[in-house]
Amino acid sequence: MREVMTGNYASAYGAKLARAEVIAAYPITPQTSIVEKLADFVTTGELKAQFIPVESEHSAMAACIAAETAGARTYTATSSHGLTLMHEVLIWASGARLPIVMTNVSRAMAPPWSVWVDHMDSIAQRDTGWLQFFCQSNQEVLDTIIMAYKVCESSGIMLPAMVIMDAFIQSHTSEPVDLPDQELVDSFLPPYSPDLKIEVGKPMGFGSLVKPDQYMEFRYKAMLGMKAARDRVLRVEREFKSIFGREHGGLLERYECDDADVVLVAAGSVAATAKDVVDSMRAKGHRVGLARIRSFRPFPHDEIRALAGKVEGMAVLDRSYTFGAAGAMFTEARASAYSVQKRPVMKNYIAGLGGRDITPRILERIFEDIQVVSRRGAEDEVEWVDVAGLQRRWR
Amino acid sequence: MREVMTGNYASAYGAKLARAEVIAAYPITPQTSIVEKLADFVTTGELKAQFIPVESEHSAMAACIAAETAGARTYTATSSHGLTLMHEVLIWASGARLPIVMTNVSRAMAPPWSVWVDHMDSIAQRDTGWLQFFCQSNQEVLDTIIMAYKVCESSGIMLPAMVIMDAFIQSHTSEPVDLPDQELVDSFLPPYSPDLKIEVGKPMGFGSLVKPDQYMEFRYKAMLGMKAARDRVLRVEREFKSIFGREHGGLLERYECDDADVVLVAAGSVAATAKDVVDSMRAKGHRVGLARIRSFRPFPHDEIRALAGKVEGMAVLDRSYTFGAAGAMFTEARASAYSVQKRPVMKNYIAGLGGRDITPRILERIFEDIQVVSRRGAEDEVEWVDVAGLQRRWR
Amino acid sequence: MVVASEVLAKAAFKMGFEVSSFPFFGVERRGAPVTAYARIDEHPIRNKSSIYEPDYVVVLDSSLLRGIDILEGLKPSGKVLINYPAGKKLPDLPQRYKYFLIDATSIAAAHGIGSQTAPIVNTAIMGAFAKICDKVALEPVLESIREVAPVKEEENVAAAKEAYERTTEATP
Amino acid sequence: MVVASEVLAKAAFKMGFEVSSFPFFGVERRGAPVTAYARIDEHPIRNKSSIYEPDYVVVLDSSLLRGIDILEGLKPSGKVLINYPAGKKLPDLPQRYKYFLIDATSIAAAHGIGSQTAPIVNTAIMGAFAKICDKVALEPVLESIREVAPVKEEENVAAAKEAYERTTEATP
Amino acid sequence: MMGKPTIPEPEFTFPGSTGCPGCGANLVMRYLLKGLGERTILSIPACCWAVMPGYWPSNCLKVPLLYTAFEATGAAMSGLRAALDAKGIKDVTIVGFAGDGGTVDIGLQAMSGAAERRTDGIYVMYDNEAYMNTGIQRSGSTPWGAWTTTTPVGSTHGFKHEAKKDIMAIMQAHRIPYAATVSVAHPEDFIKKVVKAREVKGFRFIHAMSPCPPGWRMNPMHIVEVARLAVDTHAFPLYEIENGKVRITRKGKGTPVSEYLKFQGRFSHLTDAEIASIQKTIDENWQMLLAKETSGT
Amino acid sequence: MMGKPTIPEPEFTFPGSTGCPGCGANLVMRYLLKGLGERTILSIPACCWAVMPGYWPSNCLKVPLLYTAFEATGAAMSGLRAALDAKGIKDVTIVGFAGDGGTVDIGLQAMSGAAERRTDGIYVMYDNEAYMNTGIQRSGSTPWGAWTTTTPVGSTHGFKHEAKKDIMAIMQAHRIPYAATVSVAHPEDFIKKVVKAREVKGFRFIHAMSPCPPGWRMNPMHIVEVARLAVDTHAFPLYEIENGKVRITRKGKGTPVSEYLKFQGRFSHLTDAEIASIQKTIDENWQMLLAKETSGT
Amino acid sequence: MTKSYEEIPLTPISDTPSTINLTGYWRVMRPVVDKSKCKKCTICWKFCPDGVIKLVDGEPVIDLQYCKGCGVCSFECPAKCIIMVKEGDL
Amino acid sequence: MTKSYEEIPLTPISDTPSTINLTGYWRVMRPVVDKSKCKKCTICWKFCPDGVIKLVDGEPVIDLQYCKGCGVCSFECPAKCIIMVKEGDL
Ligand SMILES: Cc1ncc(C[n+]2csc(CCOP(=O)(O)OP(=O)(O)O)c2C)c(N)n1
Ligand SMILES: Cc1ncc(C[n+]2csc(CCOP(=O)(O)OP(=O)(O)O)c2C)c(N)n1
Ligand code: SF4
Ligand code: SF4
Ligand code: SF4
Ligand code: SF4
Ligand code: SF4
Ligand code: SF4
Ligand SMILES: [Mg+2]
Ligand SMILES: [Mg+2]
Repeated sequence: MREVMTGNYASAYGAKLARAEVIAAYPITPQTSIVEKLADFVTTGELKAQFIPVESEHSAMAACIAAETAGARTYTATSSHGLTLMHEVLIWASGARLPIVMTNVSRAMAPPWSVWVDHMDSIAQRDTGWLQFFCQSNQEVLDTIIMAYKVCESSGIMLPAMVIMDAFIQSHTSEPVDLPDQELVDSFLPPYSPDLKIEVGKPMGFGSLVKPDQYMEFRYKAMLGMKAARDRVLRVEREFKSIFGREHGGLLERYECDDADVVLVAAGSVAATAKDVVDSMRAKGHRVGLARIRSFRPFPHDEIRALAGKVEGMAVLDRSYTFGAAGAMFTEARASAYSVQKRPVMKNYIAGLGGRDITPRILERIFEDIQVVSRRGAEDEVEWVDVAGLQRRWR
Repeated sequence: MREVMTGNYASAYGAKLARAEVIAAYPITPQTSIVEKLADFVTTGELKAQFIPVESEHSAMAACIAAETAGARTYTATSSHGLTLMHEVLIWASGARLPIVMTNVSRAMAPPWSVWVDHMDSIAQRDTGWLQFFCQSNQEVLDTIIMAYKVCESSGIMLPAMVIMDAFIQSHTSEPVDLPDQELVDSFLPPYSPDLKIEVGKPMGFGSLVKPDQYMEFRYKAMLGMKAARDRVLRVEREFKSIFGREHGGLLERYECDDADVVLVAAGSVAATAKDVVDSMRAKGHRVGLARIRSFRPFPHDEIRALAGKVEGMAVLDRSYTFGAAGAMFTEARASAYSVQKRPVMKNYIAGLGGRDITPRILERIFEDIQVVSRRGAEDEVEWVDVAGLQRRWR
Repeated sequence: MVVASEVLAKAAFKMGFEVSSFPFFGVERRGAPVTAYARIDEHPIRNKSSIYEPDYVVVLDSSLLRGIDILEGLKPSGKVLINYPAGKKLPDLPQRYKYFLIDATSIAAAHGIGSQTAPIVNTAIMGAFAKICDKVALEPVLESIREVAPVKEEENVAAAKEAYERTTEATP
Repeated sequence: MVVASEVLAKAAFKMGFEVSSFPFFGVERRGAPVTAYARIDEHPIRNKSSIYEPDYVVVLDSSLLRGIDILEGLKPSGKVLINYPAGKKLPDLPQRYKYFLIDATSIAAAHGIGSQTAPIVNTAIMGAFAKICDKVALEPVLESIREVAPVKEEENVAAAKEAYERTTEATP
Repeated sequence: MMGKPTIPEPEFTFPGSTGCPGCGANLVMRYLLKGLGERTILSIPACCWAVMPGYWPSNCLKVPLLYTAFEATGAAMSGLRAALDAKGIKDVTIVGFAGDGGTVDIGLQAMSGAAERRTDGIYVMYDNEAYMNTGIQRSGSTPWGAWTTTTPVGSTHGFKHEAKKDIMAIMQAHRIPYAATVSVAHPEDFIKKVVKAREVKGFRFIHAMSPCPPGWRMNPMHIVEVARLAVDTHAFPLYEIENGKVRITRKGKGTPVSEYLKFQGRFSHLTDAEIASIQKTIDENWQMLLAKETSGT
Repeated sequence: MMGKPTIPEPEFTFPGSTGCPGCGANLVMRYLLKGLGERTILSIPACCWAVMPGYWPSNCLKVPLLYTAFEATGAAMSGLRAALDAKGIKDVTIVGFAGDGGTVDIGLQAMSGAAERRTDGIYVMYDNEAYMNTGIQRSGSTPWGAWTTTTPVGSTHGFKHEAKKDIMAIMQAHRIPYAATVSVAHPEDFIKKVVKAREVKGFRFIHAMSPCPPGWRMNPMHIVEVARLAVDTHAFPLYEIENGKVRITRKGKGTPVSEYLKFQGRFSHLTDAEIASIQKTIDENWQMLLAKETSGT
Repeated sequence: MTKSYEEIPLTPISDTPSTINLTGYWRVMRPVVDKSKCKKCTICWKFCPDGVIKLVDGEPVIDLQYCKGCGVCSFECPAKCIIMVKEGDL
Repeated sequence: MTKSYEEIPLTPISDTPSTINLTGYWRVMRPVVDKSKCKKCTICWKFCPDGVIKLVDGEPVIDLQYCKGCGVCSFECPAKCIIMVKEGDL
């Protein structure tokens, strides 16, 4: 059934359809309506789940970790300061190999205080061992939550996943979303049953101290899990499509990339807008394309590399900036394409921080710029877009 | 005066010589002796400072932020779980443009619980906007703390800095350290006096809410600060050398790189060991070199690029691993060298996680491997070193 | 405001359109002005940026006419719907647009929606909008109101109906 | 243990050597065995890895002889110093090394260092080590003990001196 | 009836705050600063009051203000105090000013730490009994029976089923030198306690009841009346604890609690039995407070 | 004198833990599990007890154990309980077992949250009065006058100058159904209280005094004696709080506190005047406890 | 109006009185004082959450640029001499 | 002995009794029970921090593989029949 709903509601429905058994969450703008909706589901009895009203996000994640260790499917949602407050225990969750699924409504970090979108919060978790999926539509949010459980709960993977959407632009935007039938979801996603869980009668200690002679092997196994996730994301999405008739593009969604001279690489809501821009520019005869990083973790290494072998210019748009380096998507895309024989010119565009709107016009100018630069070579590899006080006009 | 002391004591002396005015810290292995020594200094009156015995690392950083905003030079030290618990407020400190200096004794993250070295904790803070200096000797720890204040307190920079050393291998290793005279340090490092601080009579609000129409400009300014830090690190080190007669290699220390065919890129204590290996291999006629990433933030972008233009192979050793990507040093080094015309083969070696010892023998084998690979091309771009169960023997 | 755009989106969706509606909002404060946008199209809507060149502008609080330039970017063919006290003279506004007025505040108050000091005009105004908009009809708007209204469904529906009836064109 | 290696490093440093000493240690527990390393050289020491082929092995707790292979990696010319109860027979050990014994526990206890149940043998053993090591002499060891000992400086110094005197070579 | 103002006239806030019409927290700040005066530095975490000064560069306060992370108020107080101590500045009052959620939930630990290490400062918690800035979610300070968006009224259960955390008792257990409850309905008592607190050295705590029209689903014009009823019904008694000694500063009339509840939409779903149970709890708490006053602890 | 054991015989720990010789915390665990039995799940944050089971794969416990982050014990309890509830498992006791630092400092908030949301479980704090696992740093539970490595005895000031946090009073203020102090010197009383706590529903708290030879700078053989003296001198009174009612379970002899202090090197620097002041505080606290018992609150 | 990055401080430091926010626009109801009935008791002044009532010779003067129309003054006035009227009316 | 990554679980789950740690090696002093004086009161058993005393027919038997030699049993024994002797002596 198709219904108009916000990204936040889509998220709540995703958790409900996945039959999350334990939900622990703490409010933060703009995530609140996810939690409110879930509290509603639980109160009305529509969802049979334990709702833990924790006193902080650190505790939200810690409670999820404990519940998941005891074999319950868990869910939480947060944003920005909440996400970063979880940082320590995010690392915990992946080290403990727990397939927790969480929504992060990506929002800028303070100071300056801001409740609007940018990806710094999510990007700053790139080293925590979580899978990270950036979504572009509310439908994708819902579908990805369901798929994420299936991807992560596989015994070869057993890692947590973060489903990311943009503050307000997605969380509070209403658009039509197809709500799949519960029975279909149930057939797609079986109940969670881990090989080992904490339970009475089995006196095991979960998470012990390990000496230097053995620690590394545990990390190696986690690496294998994340590696296996690449394939599994694709396989699960194929299965999803066969049941629900939809797909969202695997690790790297390619839109009009086949014959493109230049492509824009981006993640999140801006990628949706960019599709319009690609269409309009193609209509004017420009061979442009969009490569949307859907899975930032695992990073679409091979896909970026393959694409880099075919195009002349890659404009990488980052909605965050890593001080002392560059945009993270840019850095990682460059690293992936490093060994490509004939590399494209790659340029980083930092845009849309703290909720600054990224308009079609801006995207068009980015395409125009990369077209020029891919011929001429980049002067400056990283350019900040639409900053007041700089010469260049973008709007 | 030269004295034998541990890295932790060198750190405490660094803070003392820099005349830190407020110290807020929470104990964690293997950082504790830093704090204990400082508590001692304060108790004996050797250091006039306010010592705040906070109840968590989150509060340690929050207290430093408040004290620094009020114009006090602050210091703290932590490790692993403590550092990651600070994550949210680390981002705060850089956004608030506060030149706090902190020592992080880099230690592996749980689970598995481990108190031994690896760099995951530090690397996971790479997006927080802090300067990050990896040290290889206790002397460097002490000197870098003093220099870090001078670098960061400059009005064009005003960003916090993390001075990093390896758990136990540095924190608890005793080696000779030259303790500079207080007067010399005072002449090098003037008292902290920020342009604006919170004070009675000036009713200003520090850290307000900023709308999307203005947020990005604040981030842009922080980027400029970090950019300016590149030069300033070098300038301050030159000045330091002119007074104290020592230097530590700028952003990227190059050891025997001038005519090297292959180089090892590494950070932390292992780089010191690697120098011995470079010497011994050179003695056997191998043209090998070491490039030590001393400043991971700002990343030595230009230096890596320049070096990449001259060598055939680069072995990047990461003492941490980013799941779903690769070692962070590797990723960033590749990104930096992307646009170099004739790129070297670059390969990532993941080694020494959770305190696993990286012996000279292992480093030698890495050199041998990169020599082979740089001729033949890398089969696998990332290789885990010394993992039990894998074919390859490294010891 | 947010509710109004949601009602609109749902109504258009019922009529077979693809829709997308979103608020520009931050920290919600009762009283403070907010903006919301809605897009209606035959094709799926992908553009997630704000709307700079609207076809319609709906003003829920006439005091805004004194402040911000509410007409910024409005297309030449654009229509403007204003919640305006009945009988009061319209201020100076550019002649090139079509203006429609509705005293949604009074209607909402009369139907007991919101409090006396702060009547909630969201639903009434959407009734009026159904009148002036080519893409949405009254029935789906009323249906959407029924779905969205947390309380007093029928009062809201009645208010929307009344507003639909009483919307009038005006020239400034 | 840690203290012992620190004393050693300081002493060697006083004699003009470059030094580096470090414990392998994690979570300290009184009683649990720990290992510490020290390097002494004419040149600055850069190697930060553990020592796998030592020149000397010092065993503070003779019960370890039953457990771990304490001689693993010891160079052919290596010397072994063991804190061993006076008069007790040495267990089977490979003949190729030189062994030295000292009853540091009794000496420490006699000088009232540590508690009766757990005498601290760090300083005594270093006195003994000064006897067998080519690189460090007794005086700098005593000086370092004075610097490092948190309490009972002179008792520690006396214990070290006595140990120096009473260290004897033994063949297993 | 014509009279002189019963509270100090100088204002330390500007008009133009972005608080809702009838925001009780606005009054709390007004009275607080009247009591403290200019030589005050505030530290405010995430909460309604972090927004109320307005978007940058707007500021409705006439004293310096440090915005801090949500959970960090206590730590920020310690940091500010330490910096002033380092500079030898002695005559400044450091104030942490936080909401109930930022105090009894996510900020409890930092506050407790500051109290334990005896940070010299005043911690003020304005209590609107929920997370309001994020749109009315339950906090540990939300009273039993209240509707919030995370304690919705539904079929399986509904409204909040846990008691309000007794933060005053928790702070009393910290053995701080001064703690007091204050109400916007009694500004004279409010300011008197603030002035008293200002003169004490060490960690001090002020618990300010702060009605919130949207959060409590009530007409803004009733906020003072509701605050008054909270005192009169003993739902929010006024008292202070000086060096452990409890003293009730206003006994209240013992009006039935239903009088207090009826103004507030958040309680409108309650049955008579539920209201009676609230009354019972309030009576018990009141007896306990009286007992504490008598026993002097 | 020959007799039957006065405490249950079954052991739920294996020998071979890596606790120091004479570790009081080892005894605390032994007694606790004797009282709780097998149908128990433990959650332990960073602390000595996170190390004592041994390096992987060693485990000295016969009940399941979840290691958690240092500050997260309360949250882990809630998570475990929620998972069991989701699975319909009812007869398992969830236990959070943490050190004093992990409870009164960095874990206070998570514990307070768990108490507020009435998580059904028992929180046990073993109190060795400092951060021992990291080598004897002060905690909020370190008593006034004690040496630790971060409260060294020096010229400008020295030893800890802040009072020990009264965590029992703090938990009482949380209005939990059951709280009790226990001591390794009184295993029968200890286990009786644990058994009682096990039968209560809701959040329960147990405060276990846990001598630590290296941290207290004392001879390991004296740990039980020292714990006994703590009770006898009223330095650590034994009592319980059931639904708010205080009941002292052992009055103690009122032995002078110096008897207790003298075994411990951490107090050896204290002057007679300082010891007298400790005595005074202890007497006051004891009087307060008696008053609480009398007034029933 | 977005300011150039050069014109702003390093971090958002707010130093402009909030009187730039004309919160009077928010008002739906407006308080009107019937001066003839006013007893000059200062109670309205005391309880105005936004502090927008000035006392001029003891008499309340409401700053309508900022008054948000909450009605507290009206409800609290013992003389019932402040009435709330709809904005736009009268 | 380092295990191959294939032989270990996903995360360190400890299921091996700690009896693999022969903590008896730590001992400096050893408790010796004078059975003749023992009253079988079980007090030593009760207070042994490491639980290494077994009661065999009511009589304490110390497992010296694990006893750490803390001396608590010795101090607490009301009959003073446990004496601590230096390891290696006797
Ligand atoms: C770590 C973190 N989690 C969540 C938030 C979101 N947040 C901001 S204000 C707020 C509510 C504050 O509630 P309270 O302290 O009661 O103050 P009030 O808003 O009610 O005035 C929340 C949940 C945040 N800023 N930081
Ligand atoms: C976030 C974080 N900070 C610090 C630590 C380091 N740490 C581990 S155990 C410990 C001391 C615990 O003290 P307590 O809770 O009293 O238990 P004890 O060790 O005394 O038994 C500390 C500080 C940590 N693991 N995590
Ligand atoms: S939500 Fe409540 S507390 Fe917040 S500003 Fe509005 S009235 Fe004040
Ligand atoms: S340090 Fe103390 S608490 Fe920790 S294991 Fe040793 S005796 Fe037990
Ligand atoms: S209506 Fe409200 S804001 Fe306006 S003057 Fe009266 S009390 Fe003040
Ligand atoms: S409250 Fe009423 S009577 Fe008193 S001063 Fe104000 S308007 Fe006049
Ligand atoms: S010495 Fe200690 S460990 Fe050994 S049996 Fe006696 S009490 Fe137990
Ligand atoms: S305590 Fe002494 S008397 Fe009692 S059983 Fe043990 S050894 Fe025998
Ligand atoms: Mg609140
Ligand atoms: Mg402790």
